Amino acid sequence: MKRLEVLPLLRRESMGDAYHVLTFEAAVDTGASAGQFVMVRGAEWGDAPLLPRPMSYLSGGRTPSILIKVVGEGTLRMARAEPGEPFTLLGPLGRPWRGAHPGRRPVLVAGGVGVAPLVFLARDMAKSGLRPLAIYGGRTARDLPLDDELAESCELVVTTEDGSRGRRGRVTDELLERLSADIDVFTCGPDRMMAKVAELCRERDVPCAVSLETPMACGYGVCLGCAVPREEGGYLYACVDGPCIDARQVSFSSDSHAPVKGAPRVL
Amino acid sequence: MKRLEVLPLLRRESMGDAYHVLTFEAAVDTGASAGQFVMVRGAEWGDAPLLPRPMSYLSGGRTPSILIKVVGEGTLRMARAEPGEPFTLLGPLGRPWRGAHPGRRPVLVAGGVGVAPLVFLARDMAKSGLRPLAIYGGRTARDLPLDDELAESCELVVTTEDGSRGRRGRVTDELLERLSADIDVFTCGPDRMMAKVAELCRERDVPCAVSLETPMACGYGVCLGCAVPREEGGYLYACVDGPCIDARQVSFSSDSHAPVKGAPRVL
Amino acid sequence: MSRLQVKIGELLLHNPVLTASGTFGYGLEYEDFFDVAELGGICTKGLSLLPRAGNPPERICETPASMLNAIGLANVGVEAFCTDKLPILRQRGVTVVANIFASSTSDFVAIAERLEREDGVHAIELNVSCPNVTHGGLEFGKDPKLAAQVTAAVRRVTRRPLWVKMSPEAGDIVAVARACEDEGADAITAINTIRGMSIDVGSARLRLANRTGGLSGPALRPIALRIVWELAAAIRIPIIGIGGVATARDALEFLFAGASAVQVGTASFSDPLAAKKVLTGLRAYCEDQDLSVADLIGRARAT
Amino acid sequence: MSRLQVKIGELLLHNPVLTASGTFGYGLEYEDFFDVAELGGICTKGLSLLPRAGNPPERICETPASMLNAIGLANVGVEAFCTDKLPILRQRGVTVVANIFASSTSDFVAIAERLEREDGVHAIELNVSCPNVTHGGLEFGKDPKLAAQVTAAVRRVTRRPLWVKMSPEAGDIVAVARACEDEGADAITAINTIRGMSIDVGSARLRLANRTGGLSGPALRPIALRIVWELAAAIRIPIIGIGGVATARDALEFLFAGASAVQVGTASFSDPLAAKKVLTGLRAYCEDQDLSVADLIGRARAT
Ligand SMILES: Cc1cc2nc3c(=O)[nH]c(=O)nc-3n(C[C@H](O)[C@H](O)[C@H](O)COP(=O)(O)OP(=O)(O)OC[C@H]3O[C@@H](n4cnc5c(N)ncnc54)[C@H](O)[C@@H]3O)c2cc1C
Ligand SMILES: Cc1cc2nc3c(=O)[nH]c(=O)nc-3n(C[C@H](O)[C@H](O)[C@H](O)COP(=O)(O)OP(=O)(O)OC[C@H]3O[C@@H](n4cnc5c(N)ncnc54)[C@H](O)[C@@H]3O)c2cc1C
Ligand SMILES: Cc1cc2nc3c(=O)[nH]c(=O)nc-3n(C[C@H](O)[C@H](O)[C@H](O)COP(=O)(O)O)c2cc1C
Ligand SMILES: Cc1cc2nc3c(=O)[nH]c(=O)nc-3n(C[C@H](O)[C@H](O)[C@H](O)COP(=O)(O)O)c2cc1C
Ligand code: FES
Ligand code: FES
Repeated sequence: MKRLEVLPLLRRESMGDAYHVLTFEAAVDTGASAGQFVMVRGAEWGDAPLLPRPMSYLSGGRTPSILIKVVGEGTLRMARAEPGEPFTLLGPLGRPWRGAHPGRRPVLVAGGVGVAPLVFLARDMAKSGLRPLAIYGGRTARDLPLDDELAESCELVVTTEDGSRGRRGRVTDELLERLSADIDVFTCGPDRMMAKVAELCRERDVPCAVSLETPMACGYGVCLGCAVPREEGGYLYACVDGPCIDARQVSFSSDSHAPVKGAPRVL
Repeated sequence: MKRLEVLPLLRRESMGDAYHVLTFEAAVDTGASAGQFVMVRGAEWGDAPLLPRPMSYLSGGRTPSILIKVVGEGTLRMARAEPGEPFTLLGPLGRPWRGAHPGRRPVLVAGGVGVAPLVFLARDMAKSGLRPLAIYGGRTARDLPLDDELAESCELVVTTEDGSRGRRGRVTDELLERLSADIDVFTCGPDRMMAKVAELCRERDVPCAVSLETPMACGYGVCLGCAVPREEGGYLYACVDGPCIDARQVSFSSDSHAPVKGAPRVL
Repeated sequence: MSRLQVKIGELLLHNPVLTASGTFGYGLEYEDFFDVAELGGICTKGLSLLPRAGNPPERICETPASMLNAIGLANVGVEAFCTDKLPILRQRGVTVVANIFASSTSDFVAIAERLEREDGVHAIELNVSCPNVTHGGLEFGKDPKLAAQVTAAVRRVTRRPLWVKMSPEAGDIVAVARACEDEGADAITAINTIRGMSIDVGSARLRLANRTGGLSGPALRPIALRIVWELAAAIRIPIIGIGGVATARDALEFLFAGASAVQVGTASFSDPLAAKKVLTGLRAYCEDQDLSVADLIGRARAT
Repeated sequence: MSRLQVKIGELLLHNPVLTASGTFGYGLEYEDFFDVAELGGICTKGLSLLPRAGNPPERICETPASMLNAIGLANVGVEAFCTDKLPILRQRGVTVVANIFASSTSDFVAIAERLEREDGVHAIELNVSCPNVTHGGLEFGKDPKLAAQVTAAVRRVTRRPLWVKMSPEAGDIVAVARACEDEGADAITAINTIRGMSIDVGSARLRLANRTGGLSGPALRPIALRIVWELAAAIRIPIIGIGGVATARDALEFLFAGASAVQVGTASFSDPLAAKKVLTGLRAYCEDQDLSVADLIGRARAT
């Protein structure tokens, strides 16, 4: 059951300027599963930024944590928060990752900050004796904040676009090489990356779960702001039909008007 | 000359929940005189609160300080600021207190947070060998944040409305008793208090300088928001004609439409 | 009559705090948070004759102290509402205001007729002011004649309390409200959103696929409050104030300006308990001041 | 032509960043901060035929991401402007746009005629959209006929570039702008403030003595941007975008929507260097992208 709580920030760990892990102190277990998300807002933000920000759980339990990437005003404030600062957390929300298909090797394909729900998943898998392959990519070596955490529970392959770490190129290049009929893909990252991963999997008939990211106002199905085109027509709502969902349900192509999500801010 | 600077908060001293002294660290001397003010805004406030807040200097020099009373969102944020937090300061602005009239005993009449520019003035006077009388009033004993500072350089008389410290009653009761032809009055506090002080002084032909408080947007004469009715008709602008001004120039009575300034917030 | 009760025409609300259409779903999504029946009422997501899928994404974006939305009136349709949602609301004792929308007068009438067959719809709110659809929408709400025509037509098919929701984009909003009053509206809801736009500078593209979206949230409050003030001087039927209400303080602003009740909208996104907190704060205020809500209405007009 | 230059009709501005009327005094108060001649131009406080004292206090209050003002067009009058302020501005090489206001067409003409005798007035901006005065003001700006009439009358007495400033409260703002264009306006400034209200809940009194005031600041930006977008599709003369511009990013939003220049208003209160910073940021953007301002205008319309 989702709960609304005001929780103090327990600690903030920076990974360079852009990435921070925020850990909160809860009174009771959050009950969050890997893939679910939480709406986060500073309890003292006043009128702006107005809306809470959706963030995937990096971990649940009594000390839930999130990984944030600074892209705008809301994440900037989170990146400046000091321990003790109160935050309003509404969660757990949305659908978690589905279970792994027995007999298939789980492959986690992560882009940048999309790694958070996959670290949570990898840890769960490790507990149940699985050792997934993780393909983790970013623009540069600095865009791979949780590589160590992935390495703990996965076989890790890293890619960077500028070649500053691991293989030069994209996660999809790596995936293409490793694509075989007996894998089971879970992916989270920029829209275009997920679209490409989904396409590759579909071609080979490999099961693929994606975690949708879209602007959200409420997080629990009332604003209808988080629409994502559905493959069979109409719309899915990322907050209640997702964020974790079978890639074949999603139409990744029709998003022609919208700004490119995750594009770096110029100014 | 007024300067716009981003300065880190050096320290914040609380006097109960409502009153705080904020001290900033400047690179050069502020050049502020007693009675002048500074427009203060958190450098990271974003879009709201939007406008900087006018605050009298409690002290100038290299470590300028202000005394704030929490009345709304802006002062609340100031009251929560931690050392190191950057603030934008624009000052010194406005007209300082005039010089004391030779041969007259300075009497400083302060209400609540209005004490700040009078402490600055009292310290200056003490340096030049004067020992003013200070009449300092508040609703309760908790509304007299800088009594010790006044006591250092003045003969101090305290009043509270509930009798919890000093004389029960108002500063004007005390002033009435001490009113003699050879005093020289400087006053800052709630509008109604200043109006009453001004009236008493006028009746006895005692010189009286007031420090005007009114909402301000710019602080340097362009928005024309800080109008105060002028005794001879038309308007004064508190930020450039004041804040410190001869009480006889001000018409204290015609402010019938405006909300009562300094009225406590209900919710 | 309890302190908090308020009459909107013939309809007695147990308190003046409602939730705004489109910001509270069908009222069933808040179970985990509080008992929705405690509120004065809820306005449903705008209901159309047939289900609507809504606009393509992006549908929302944040703006200073506000947000833009171009949902495009995605909704389950009046039929599904009556069969799937209303029975549960009825059973829980929720006061339901059905917000309805159509692109023709005859469709407005058809929706109202369908609702007429159901118990548990306490009032109908005509949305003649939605900025996010190509047909109908704003056009009805900007023109006194069209607004009056829709009001009159729906009035003929229902005896239920009839509220008409104003667009702030009408050149003469007082004329629109008066025209609706003359045709038998029981209350005026003010206001719906104002159209705005936002551009992502990085990609030089519009943030919303629909190009424009309706502005809501605290930024709208001063405008909404001014309009409520103007309407309160011009019409005799009650006004429901709406626009940026997030706290009891905001609700009091609207009551003092002349509104008889308020609706909480966007604030529910920042805090699902917002409406409940507004109610709690209002109750505390009334008890503290030993006043009833009726005493508060129009209080700032006297001074 | 440098990257930043932009033509507003016949007038060549060395960059597209101006300051908004009423938020920058007469341009002389910023000496301590920066060289005002660096800007594309400044719009003076609204000038009337005779000096005006303005409205009683309170004149301003803060609202969410915005403020309300009801200054009531306090100003020194056109005569004092010409004798006391203009000579200094001229000497410093500042590009001056004289914002003028009157409650009758003949007074508008009289002010324009007085300015005609002076050098150093680079354009005239007709404020037909001030919400804070009892006579004239908003009435001119809401009605295409009246706006056209004032434009035509002033057009006859001056060959100077003539800008007309739009009110967002016009029911049909496109019609107003077109009417002004038809009568020979050289540019449209969009937008002036929208009327709002605020109530002090503690005392149950209106915050502003004038009751209502004009809403300005970031909260207005999405609305202003939408109006600029609409106008850019409907008129051929250039548009000056205004409303909540505080950073180069905001200025780019307006340029991308179709504005040829922007004015920085309320932002100067939060930061007296705001206009200068917008200019610096814009220059950096153009250099970085190797584009000129002309390339930016209407950029979001293509996609
Ligand atoms: C289910 C879900 C889980 C998410 N998990 C994480 C996470 O674990 N870590 C993390 O850093 N981010 C995550 N995001 C994205 C995060 O919500 C946005 O980055 C954040 O809301 C931006 O807020 P801001 O105020 O900093 O930026 P804004 O100023 O609001 O926007 C900056 C940029 O981010 C884009 N943006 C805004 N909201 C979203 C959004 N909801 N999703 C994607 N892009 C958006 C805008 O279009 C704009 O380009 C998640 C989003 C969703 C929907
Ligand atoms: C020259 C000058 C010097 C001042 N010096 C001090 C000082 O040394 N210490 C101090 O605590 N305060 C001082 N003030 C008052 C201070 O500026 C306000 O209390 C502050 O702006 C309120 O901001 P807020 O966001 O907390 O409250 P808001 O939410 O903005 O307003 C809360 C209440 O304060 C009133 N208010 C708002 N602005 C002002 C204002 N400028 N003056 C008076 N009342 C206002 C409002 O009407 C409202 O009732 C001074 C004001 C002026 C003009
Ligand atoms: C996401 C969203 C959807 C909305 N949908 C509707 C609707 O279906 N019908 C309607 O009359 N108003 C709709 N509105 C307008 C609100 O009911 C309300 O009038 C407006 O948001 C202003 O109030 P607020 O500032 O409290 O949100 C919607 C608003 C939002 C934010
Ligand atoms: C204090 C104040 C005074 C103003 N005075 C005038 C004026 O005299 N003439 C005018 O045309 N506009 C006036 N305006 C409107 C601004 O020029 C501008 O159109 C409006 O504030 C929106 O821009 P902003 O959000 O950048 O402030 C005034 C605005 C403010 C805040
Ligand atoms: S975020 Fe509101 S419906 Fe999905
Ligand atoms: S505060 Fe702007 S003119 Fe005085």
